[in-house]
Amino acid sequence: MKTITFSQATLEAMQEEMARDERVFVMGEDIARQGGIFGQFKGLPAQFGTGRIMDTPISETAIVGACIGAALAGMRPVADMHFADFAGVCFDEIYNQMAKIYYMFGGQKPVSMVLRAPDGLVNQAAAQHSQSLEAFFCHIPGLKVVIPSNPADAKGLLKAAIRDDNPVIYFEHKALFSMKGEVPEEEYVTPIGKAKVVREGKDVTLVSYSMTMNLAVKAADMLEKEGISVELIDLRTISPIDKETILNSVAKTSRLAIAHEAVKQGGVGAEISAIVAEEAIDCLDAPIVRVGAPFTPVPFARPLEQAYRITPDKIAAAVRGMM
Amino acid sequence: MKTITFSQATLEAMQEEMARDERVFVMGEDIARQGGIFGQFKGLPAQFGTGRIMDTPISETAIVGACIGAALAGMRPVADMHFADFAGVCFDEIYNQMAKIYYMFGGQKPVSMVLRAPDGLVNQAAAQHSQSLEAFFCHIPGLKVVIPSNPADAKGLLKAAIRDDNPVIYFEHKALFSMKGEVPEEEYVTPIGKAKVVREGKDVTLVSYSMTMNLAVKAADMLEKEGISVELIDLRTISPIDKETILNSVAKTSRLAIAHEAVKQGGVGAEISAIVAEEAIDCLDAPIVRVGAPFTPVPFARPLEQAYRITPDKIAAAVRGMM
Amino acid sequence: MCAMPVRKEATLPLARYDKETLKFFYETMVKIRNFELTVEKFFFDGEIPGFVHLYIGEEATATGVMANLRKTDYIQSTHRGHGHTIAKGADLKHMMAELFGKSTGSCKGKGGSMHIADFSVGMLGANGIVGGGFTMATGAALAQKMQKTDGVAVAFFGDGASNRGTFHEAANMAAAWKLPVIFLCENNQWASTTPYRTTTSVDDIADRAQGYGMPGVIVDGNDVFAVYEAAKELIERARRGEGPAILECKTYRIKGHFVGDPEMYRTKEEVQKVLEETDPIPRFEAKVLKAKAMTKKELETIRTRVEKELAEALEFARTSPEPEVSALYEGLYV
Amino acid sequence: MCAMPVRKEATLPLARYDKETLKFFYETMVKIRNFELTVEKFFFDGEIPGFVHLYIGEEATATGVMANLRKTDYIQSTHRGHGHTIAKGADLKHMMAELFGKSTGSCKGKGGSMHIADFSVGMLGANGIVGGGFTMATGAALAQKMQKTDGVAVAFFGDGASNRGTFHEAANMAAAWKLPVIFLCENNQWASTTPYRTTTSVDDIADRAQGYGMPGVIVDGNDVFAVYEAAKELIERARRGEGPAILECKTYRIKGHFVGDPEMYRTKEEVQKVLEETDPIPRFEAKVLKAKAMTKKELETIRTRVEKELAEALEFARTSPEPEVSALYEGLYV
Ligand SMILES: Cc1ncc(C[n+]2csc(CCOP(=O)(O)OP(=O)(O)O)c2C)c(N)n1
Ligand SMILES: Cc1ncc(C[n+]2csc(CCOP(=O)(O)OP(=O)(O)O)c2C)c(N)n1
Ligand SMILES: [Mg+2]
Ligand SMILES: [Mg+2]
Repeated sequence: MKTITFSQATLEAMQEEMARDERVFVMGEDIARQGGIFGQFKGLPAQFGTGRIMDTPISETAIVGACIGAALAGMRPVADMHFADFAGVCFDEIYNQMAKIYYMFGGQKPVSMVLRAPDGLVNQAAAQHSQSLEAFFCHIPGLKVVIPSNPADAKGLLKAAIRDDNPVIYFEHKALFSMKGEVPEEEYVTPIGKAKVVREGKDVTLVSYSMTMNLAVKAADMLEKEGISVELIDLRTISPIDKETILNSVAKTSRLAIAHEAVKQGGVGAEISAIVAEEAIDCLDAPIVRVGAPFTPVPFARPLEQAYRITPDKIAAAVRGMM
Repeated sequence: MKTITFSQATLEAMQEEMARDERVFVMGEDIARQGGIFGQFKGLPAQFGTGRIMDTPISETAIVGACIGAALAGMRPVADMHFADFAGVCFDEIYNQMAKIYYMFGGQKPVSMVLRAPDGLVNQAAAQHSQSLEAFFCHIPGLKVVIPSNPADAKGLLKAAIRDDNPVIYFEHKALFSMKGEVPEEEYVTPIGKAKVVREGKDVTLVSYSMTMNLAVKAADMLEKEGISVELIDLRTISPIDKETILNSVAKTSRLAIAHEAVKQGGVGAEISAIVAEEAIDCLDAPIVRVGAPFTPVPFARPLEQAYRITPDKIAAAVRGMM
Repeated sequence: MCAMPVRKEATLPLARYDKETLKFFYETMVKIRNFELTVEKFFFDGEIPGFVHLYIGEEATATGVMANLRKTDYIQSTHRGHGHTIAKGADLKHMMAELFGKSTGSCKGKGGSMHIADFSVGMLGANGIVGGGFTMATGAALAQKMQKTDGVAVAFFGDGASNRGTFHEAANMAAAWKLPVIFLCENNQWASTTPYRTTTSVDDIADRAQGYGMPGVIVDGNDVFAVYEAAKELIERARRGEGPAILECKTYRIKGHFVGDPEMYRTKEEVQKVLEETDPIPRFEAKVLKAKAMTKKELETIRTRVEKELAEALEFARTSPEPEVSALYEGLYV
Repeated sequence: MCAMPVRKEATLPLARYDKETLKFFYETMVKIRNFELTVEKFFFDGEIPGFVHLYIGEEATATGVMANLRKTDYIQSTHRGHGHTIAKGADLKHMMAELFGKSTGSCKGKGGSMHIADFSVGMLGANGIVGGGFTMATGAALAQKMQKTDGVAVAFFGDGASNRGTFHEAANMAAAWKLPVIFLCENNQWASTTPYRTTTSVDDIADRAQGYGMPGVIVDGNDVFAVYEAAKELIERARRGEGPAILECKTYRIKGHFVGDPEMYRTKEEVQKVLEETDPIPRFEAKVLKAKAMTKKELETIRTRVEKELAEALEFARTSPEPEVSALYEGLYV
């Protein structure tokens, strides 16, 4: 094991996959000259050339559309969205083309590409640079959606995403890039579609992902001290959803809470809740509780952004309320 | 009461509101010369001039963006999306501008506009012309989302949407345009944010909206004959959600099913289910069941499209399974 | 830099065309025409469902362009995609079966007319989203450049589609990166119910080429020779690595926007007049016969062959089975 | 139609400028400059959070344009919006308070620098989405046309933003409908870390005007007189109902893309050289003093007034309260 940042972990994934497969290339805004706004592409142009790490025009529809076309013509593109918030600019390309081409054309050729989307709250970036939009993508058949919470998964899931023949949306929380964590020395991939039981527990299942997973861990620590034993699940992939891991856990704990940074209404938590309410309601000894952002755009001012944020306290309070 | 089609009902709403308020105008593709692909704008150009019913270029980002700008400059625009499927083209305008401007700018001016979006399955129109995408919009703070199931609500909700100072997304199912129904002679609006108990019942609450609501009625008829008494709720507005009506009903029936045409994963049904699992789980005597489309794009071939569709049989079977 | 878009006519003497090319022109145009007429009939008979947009009257454009392409070149088509698909060399049987929604269709019945595609001949798909193809063609061209082939990609688009933002983003990217992509405008005067000049701010779409520093060329899109020659020049230029271009083919949409269109926005007479004056097929026949470049007999042989092929395709489509319901759940992921 | 974009210089003799206009020029440019320097300082001090993009070096553009606008005209700004907001006449106190995230800010602290807006002076908002403003400005212009005013709307945009599809859709719609909107390009040579010519396929953004049949004009964006005169002509033309235009102002982004940008993509020397050669404020001073159009004293009086106003704004911002947490839940719907 070695200890590296989340940003470095994604960088290693890119290096290894680009070295392994010369069809892999990246396009995005301000990634070559600068190395990416979070350093996540640093050094790649020197290693692979600006022919494979390409600075694009400010043209998100062309970035995604061109990646789809390049994939159909035999390449394995990685598109960088710069900020996940900009996905709306190319949303037609994402759900009407990228996601549908394989099925709609009867399986002639998959769209083997990855869309990297740095998301989430950081540094009071306000309404248009702070969003967690992953729920949109979970409602789109044909996409796979992964969303790591730590450096090890960041590397393993990015490698898996690049190798996957299907289009994969890779969310990477902006506040995670500087997070350090242990990453195996040897080569590995993290399987897409498999959640991870991060900590076993018996009183309540707490499901989360991305940045919020780390807050959930803190909440679980707090609860543990109060005698509440929390089983922690990191979804890692949010489409397709690993129902089995969730249902197994709920069968054991009889309680379910879900926490994410996105607004609660229509969030991924709703789907997880609905799956359990549909398939395992008899197991439940308490309401299913969701912790998500209030239903507003992300406000700029510090106290408002603070109040908007999910915190370990909020998660812990929600779980406490279920006992 | 008079009996008119859904299409005529929307036409009356437009006529009345355009006559009442000269700031109201419409822009969209092929609406003036042709009267709209479902006849929903027929006669309006003659009555109000092509200065207020405007055929646009094929430029959905400009249509929605220009409507936002016009609203900020004091008009009350109605944008026609032609097919809801195209909303991806202007999705950034929808969630980063239209939905956020009022909040993000501290309430300086609301974006008083309506986006009309004909959606749903009709005539084997296939993957890119058949979608039900309403769930996306329910996850966007700042929008109101209405979705009538019959001519009377179509008229009343469209009038309410045009009068509402907030941005409203108005989904109108393509297969409903030719549906006939009773509509009051006198002037009325249907309040946004209020669901309707369409039929009282005691064994199970069945929540639906749009086209599927009509299938739910048929399913309820079938179930009634089998001795299952169904309380039917037509949501009509899907954001903000009328929790109260749903929770009151579930408190009475102890069972909840939700049916919609959109894919089940991440659909509006998930949110309804999650609300009840969170706030009223103790009332429940059965799992919460969702009926929604399989997780695939809409296929073209008749037998596949048939299998894809929600039907009264499917809804009834789902409800039967809960008893 | 300010370059007027160039108007080009066919200048190559007919004698310089080899027989294979002339045969390809005629066979392809007749194949498209007859295919479309068959589709129209079976749509009205209720056997072909969905949204269907016919290419009748525009055959010279797809044909003249595609005569310059290899199987390994790519095209991105539009909602009006049958002509492109046929001209690119797709098998009629699987095409027709697709339109009928049969399991033997090129998309296994999942796509239909608006989503016809045949990757085996480099036809990367029709599109229900107007303007959806620009950026994908640009990406296919980028791939070819990265793969160091001299392949090209062609993005077909209508006059109406030229107002989508995707046009702009793709054109700029292609020009900035000198990608081998041709933006092929089929200006058929109409975008659905809208005469294109009412919503498009320039007389010629090719005017827009200047805004990207690429050549813009205008031809009579109903003259297969003119299309062929202009496309040849621009495609060869692209193959040499000299970058993208816009080729605008002026043509006319003879049929309604979609099959079943009541066409209340124009008169039958207007259309009839255009057809009589510009129909690319009689024009071709007259020209080659006059120049004695082909004989009546040769033309007839081709027509007979096309009819046979089409009859077989129709038979194949009609007798093929519909997909099993299980197919609904298959093929979402690899 | 093929019209080269026109390059224009300032031609009006200084004597033809009234004193009020000259004062507006100087006061506005100095106000922007000092405001930005203050913001930079308080960002580094940790009092101003978020993403902040400075307008330093580009003052002449906003100033020259806005001198032609009325309070009732609209502008759509960019992520680099302070200069536009100040020049359009916004109150510095509420602006500064917004940047500090205070409840007294023009957006009640909910927007911040990237979402500064002041509808009371027709400033319809900065935008975190590059290219987000084109279509909204077009809509504001449409409204003015429908309301039969002779008002205009100006969409500010960067060289980088010119490659967004929204530019194309808005330009075409505005031209097709002859709307009173000016597309105002601030070509400051850089789009974040990218020299604009590497991702933009033309030398001059104004070249793109031809593709919409509208005038395209290029001026030295660091010469407030040149900007003023060119903008005047195009804005008056728009007021007369003659339609939209593109005005490209060549300028330079003196500071990093955002405050805190390490600027590894260019040298300090390069920037210093440009600043010395083009800084619009000393250029203005030299010109008016030489022509004796203004006195040193007058300039000094203005600078003093600006400093006072700014000091007050700063004091107001710093002493204003942060929003109450309850404000989070307010103001989503009317
Ligand atoms: C993004 C999008 N907007 C609108 C439509 C509806 N639509 C389908 S075809 C068409 C007209 C297209 O005109 P043009 O590009 O000239 O092609 P043509 O039909 O003339 O071949 C329209 C508006 C669509 N399918 N996609
Ligand atoms: C749609 C979108 N894409 C990308 C970005 C990230 N971004 C912010 S500013 C910028 C560069 C803008 O360059 P330009 O338009 O020239 O304006 P300038 O910063 O030079 O004033 C980029 C890429 C964004 N905010 N929005
Ligand atoms: Mg057309
Ligand atoms: Mg710039």
